[in-house]
Amino acid sequence: MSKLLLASLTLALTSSVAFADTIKIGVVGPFSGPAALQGKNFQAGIDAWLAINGNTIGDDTIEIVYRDLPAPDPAQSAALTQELIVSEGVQYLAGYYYTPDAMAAAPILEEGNVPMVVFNAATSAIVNASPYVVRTSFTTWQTSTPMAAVARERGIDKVITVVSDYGPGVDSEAAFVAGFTEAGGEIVESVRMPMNTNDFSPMMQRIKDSGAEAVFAFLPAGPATLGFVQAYVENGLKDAGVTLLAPGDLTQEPDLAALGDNAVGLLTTFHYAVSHDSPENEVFVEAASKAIGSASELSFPAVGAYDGMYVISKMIEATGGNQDAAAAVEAVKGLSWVSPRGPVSINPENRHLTQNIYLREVAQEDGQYINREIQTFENQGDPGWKAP
Amino acid sequence: MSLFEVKNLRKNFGGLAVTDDVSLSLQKGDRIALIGPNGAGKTTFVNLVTGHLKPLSGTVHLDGQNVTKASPTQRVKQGLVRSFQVTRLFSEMTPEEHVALAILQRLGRSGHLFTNFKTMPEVVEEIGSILALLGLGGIARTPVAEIAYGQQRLLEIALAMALRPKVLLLDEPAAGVPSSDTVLIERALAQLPPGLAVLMIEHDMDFVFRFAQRVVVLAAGAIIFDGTPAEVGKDARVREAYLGSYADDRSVA
Amino acid sequence: MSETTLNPSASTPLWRRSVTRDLVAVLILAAVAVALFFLFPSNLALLTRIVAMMLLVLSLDLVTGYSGVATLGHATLFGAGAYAAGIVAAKFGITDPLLMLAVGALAGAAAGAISSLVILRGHGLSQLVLSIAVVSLAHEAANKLSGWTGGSDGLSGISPSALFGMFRFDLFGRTAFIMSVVLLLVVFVVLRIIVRSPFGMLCRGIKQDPVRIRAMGAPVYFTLVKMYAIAGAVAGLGGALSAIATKVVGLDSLSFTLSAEALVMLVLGGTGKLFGALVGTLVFVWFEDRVSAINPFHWLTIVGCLLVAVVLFAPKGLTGAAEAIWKRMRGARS
Amino acid sequence: MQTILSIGADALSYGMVLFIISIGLSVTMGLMKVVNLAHGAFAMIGGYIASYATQQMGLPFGVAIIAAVLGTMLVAVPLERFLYRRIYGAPELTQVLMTIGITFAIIGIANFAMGPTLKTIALPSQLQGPVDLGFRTIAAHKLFAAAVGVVVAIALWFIIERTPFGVRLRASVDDAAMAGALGIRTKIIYAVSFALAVGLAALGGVVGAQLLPIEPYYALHYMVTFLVVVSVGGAGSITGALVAALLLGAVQTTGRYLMPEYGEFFFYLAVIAIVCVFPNGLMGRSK
Repeated sequence: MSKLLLASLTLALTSSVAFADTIKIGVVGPFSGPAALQGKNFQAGIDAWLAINGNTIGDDTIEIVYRDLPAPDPAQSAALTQELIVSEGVQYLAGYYYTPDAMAAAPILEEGNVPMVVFNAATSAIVNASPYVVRTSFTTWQTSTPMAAVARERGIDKVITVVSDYGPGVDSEAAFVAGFTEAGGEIVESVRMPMNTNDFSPMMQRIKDSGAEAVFAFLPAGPATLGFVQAYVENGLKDAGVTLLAPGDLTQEPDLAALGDNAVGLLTTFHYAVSHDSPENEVFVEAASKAIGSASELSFPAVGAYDGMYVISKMIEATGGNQDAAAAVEAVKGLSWVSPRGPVSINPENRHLTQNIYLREVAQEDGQYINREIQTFENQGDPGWKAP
Repeated sequence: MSLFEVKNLRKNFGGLAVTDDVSLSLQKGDRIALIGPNGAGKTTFVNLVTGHLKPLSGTVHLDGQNVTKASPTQRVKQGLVRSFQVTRLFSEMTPEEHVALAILQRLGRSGHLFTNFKTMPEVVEEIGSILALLGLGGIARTPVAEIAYGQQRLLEIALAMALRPKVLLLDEPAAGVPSSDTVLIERALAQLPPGLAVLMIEHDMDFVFRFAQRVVVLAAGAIIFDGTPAEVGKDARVREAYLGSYADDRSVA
Repeated sequence: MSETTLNPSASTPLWRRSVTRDLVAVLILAAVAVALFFLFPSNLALLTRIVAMMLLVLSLDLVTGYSGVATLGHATLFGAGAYAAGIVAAKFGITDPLLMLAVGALAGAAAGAISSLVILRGHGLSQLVLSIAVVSLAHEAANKLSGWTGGSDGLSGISPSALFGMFRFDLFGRTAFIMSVVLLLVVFVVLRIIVRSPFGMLCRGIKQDPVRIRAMGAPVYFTLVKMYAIAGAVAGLGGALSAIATKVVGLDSLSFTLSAEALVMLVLGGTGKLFGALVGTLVFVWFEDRVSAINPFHWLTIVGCLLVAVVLFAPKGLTGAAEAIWKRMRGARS
Repeated sequence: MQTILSIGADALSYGMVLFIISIGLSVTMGLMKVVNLAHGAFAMIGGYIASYATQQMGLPFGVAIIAAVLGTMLVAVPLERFLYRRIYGAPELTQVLMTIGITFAIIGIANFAMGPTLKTIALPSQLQGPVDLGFRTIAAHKLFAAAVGVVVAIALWFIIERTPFGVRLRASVDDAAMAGALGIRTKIIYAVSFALAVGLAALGGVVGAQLLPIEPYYALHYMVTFLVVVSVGGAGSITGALVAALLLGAVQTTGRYLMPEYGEFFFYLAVIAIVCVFPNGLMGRSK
């Protein structure tokens, strides 16, 4: 025990004084636990950026300090964040996969004089928690809203919504319902499913009974999507012509192999597809695939991390390596660049990305399942954000 | 009015009558032995009158009050206390703590949160005197798991005494004790307050003869004999009940 | 027959001896806390989180270690305290930290008493399952009532005011840590008194043989409900402390996972001993934190192996093993 | 009517899946008196083996099932010999600590060895796609799971009640010392029953993988489900586990259809109600 304490103490001391012109970036994410894949993608995005751009900005060297937060746990998030600021002396905070974890870190930023770049957490209100929060991912509102237009364009009048019963699911439902009814469609029913649902057959029965022409679904990326898509096919909904519409969480690339043929033809809206056709993305995918080890594990959090690193590098340039959170955040407001996902810019009002949202169709190409982009909704802001 | 009165108690398990119209009364100071062959329903009888089982019909009166519907704990509070055939003690606690718990319970202090019996002189004194009376003073602070079985049986009696009952039901107090140590149990029982009414279930007939003024015999759930120890051996029905079940039992003449 | 151990005049020193022991225990804890404060000035948030967990594990020790109730749902009480303190602060503007602690304790006590009515209906395995059902229901309810609790996004907007109007909850977490240590010491002393009180003895008796307790005329069910309420207050304090220090309350504070972790920490430290709860929590959380910082990708395997090793080599927990070693050393010397 | 039949079919098939993955745990908990929280971990190992066999090695599904069952048993033998044997008869809390530790370790290793992504088991074409029941279609693999469940229930009942091994097992469990005195080698009996339970876990993991997909946290995600089914049914009772699985499957399926928002409430309230009325489980022997 005492040895352990001693070891960590020496670690803490040496790391805070030894490198004077090193700028540390603390990254908090799920590197173990059920969402370890997303944490790996954070790391892949960061490593890809470092591999392409090098780890120096001006005369400053960047050093990444990882902290593991396997599940939503605000108390642990606050402890890790505080430790990163106080003991590791990080100048920038980044990562944060789950909303409550980002919320718990936000109150410390101002006093710590540290900006936070959110790589994933997708609830609109996070940017309101502190003026030092910048987000390079997406919000559930942002990715769900365009689907309403897609549905109307395809002549769908009646839709049933089926979402996982938690924050993002509720956001997604609200976004779609708002967009769809405004466009003149009818929501015949809105169903929320418990998070740990594993047999979706009764849900499919309900969808059938509702008489809807399409179903709008939100499930978090991961194990449940498999059962959902399978049940959709096995219960004959696909054959009956009931269209399945969903934000891209349902068909994230690493899950596609498991979903298999059942998923082919599914329509999803999202901010990024690994198969996006652009020179920027080609460079990114090559570097990130190398970083993560296997291209099939690459997913959307990687691009959030990659763009996040770009934003942090701009912050470091603007402040000349000095710790000045206010100036750093001010410098990137309105910043625009071409990301692997397409052209993006930071909305100065809410420090969130304005970006393209793509309609994609799951397809098979060279033996691989991909999300093929078939339509673009340009320059989408966050419709879910309300000024505080 | 008797101190303790059981009237027409009945209980069936399945279709079998395990307690069949039993009536029994105890007066202050009585020393009664309840005997009967294995399976006669003695322990069931104790469980019925102490409220651990619900009777089919019949009443139980304690000190003039009808307690037939009362819970086991209410009966204890009103002065009806039992001991167990197989020792039931708290293996990690000491005899001192056992007796303390019983005394505190009697005094209505067992729910107190911010006191300690060691700061109550009267309780400490009573613990000391009870344990001394039963010869357990030397092991007062030894966990029960580490003391001899005979001493555990004595502690059962100590607990009963600490509750200061009016009526005490002893379920084979000497069961499992080596015969050389039975004398210790007997000596302890002799220390019970004279006004207390005691009903003892026991197999050892020598013990019964020395202890009881009156013997009640239970067979197949019904009372078949109620009289003095001297008469019991001569009763034809008792002989039949015992010989029928275990013919070679040495204790019944 | 010896009269020496049990005459009334000897009882006063005995009682004094236990007070002395309490004082020593408190001094040791305080010394450890002060040492940690100066050794790890930058890890105070983690240490505060450990103290909050300690309150949860102490509370679990009261019902499991002292009263023999098997539960995998103890986070219900912790979460009740955390959400109650968080809601009064975020929605009703009651931001005084001491008031928040009081609210947390009350809510925890109420949750304890209510949940015990269900959990005490079972024994052994069925009790475990009932406790899991209770914590799952509480978790679902908190998820459903997102208007009050923030649902899965967590309850944010908690900004506790300065302690006594003077000490702000700062970035370094000094105020939160000192407050939590003082709270822990107070709770620890009170619990030491309670577990030795007649009531505490009654609970230990119930753990070993409820039938005998009934035969003494003491109520088993009511006693356990009361113990649950006390345990609830302790866990509720832990929850409120966590809400004050973190400023966000998440659904994890009301989860099966947290309940199971608390049980693991308790068994690791040793059940039925207040020190066991403290040691188990400190060692487990610290170990987890260090291992996951050194290798965030594979620490779970290492933690798993630690647990197996504890069962094999220290089946009575760390404090049980320490006691055994201490006894053997004393035995060897004499 | 159509709807009721349809929900009934879903409930039945879901209940059978629950049964087939929980029954092994009922053996360990009821007959061997070990609270084995690592049961799900063994089911997961079975799933991984079957997935590897069908996807990577291209073996047929039937071979994969056998490989999964035998392979998982092989993993379990040393665990039984060196770890589980130490906790037979230990207090519940000790068993909980040890088996949670084993679960953690297995999860960590699975994450390292197989990666964090979902793994699927390739089904033969006969088990893919829907089967027409007349009033509705149902997935063929669900019917298969139900059929396997029935076979397992009958086989297990036969082994425990009708074979010499079953007699010895029950004797060892009731009174190990006496069984030992009668010449029964209780250590071997325990090892064999443990292997049997683990084999059942692996079988359940494979057959149920379409509903409970294989990924590293499988072992933790469904731990509660298994525990609940076994204790509601009564540990050690085959019929009990069957009835509990079907009942809980029905409650959950109906709840999900009628009021999905409150589906979990129904489930846990049903559990509380059943356990309060039957503290030893529906078919459990009272202690």
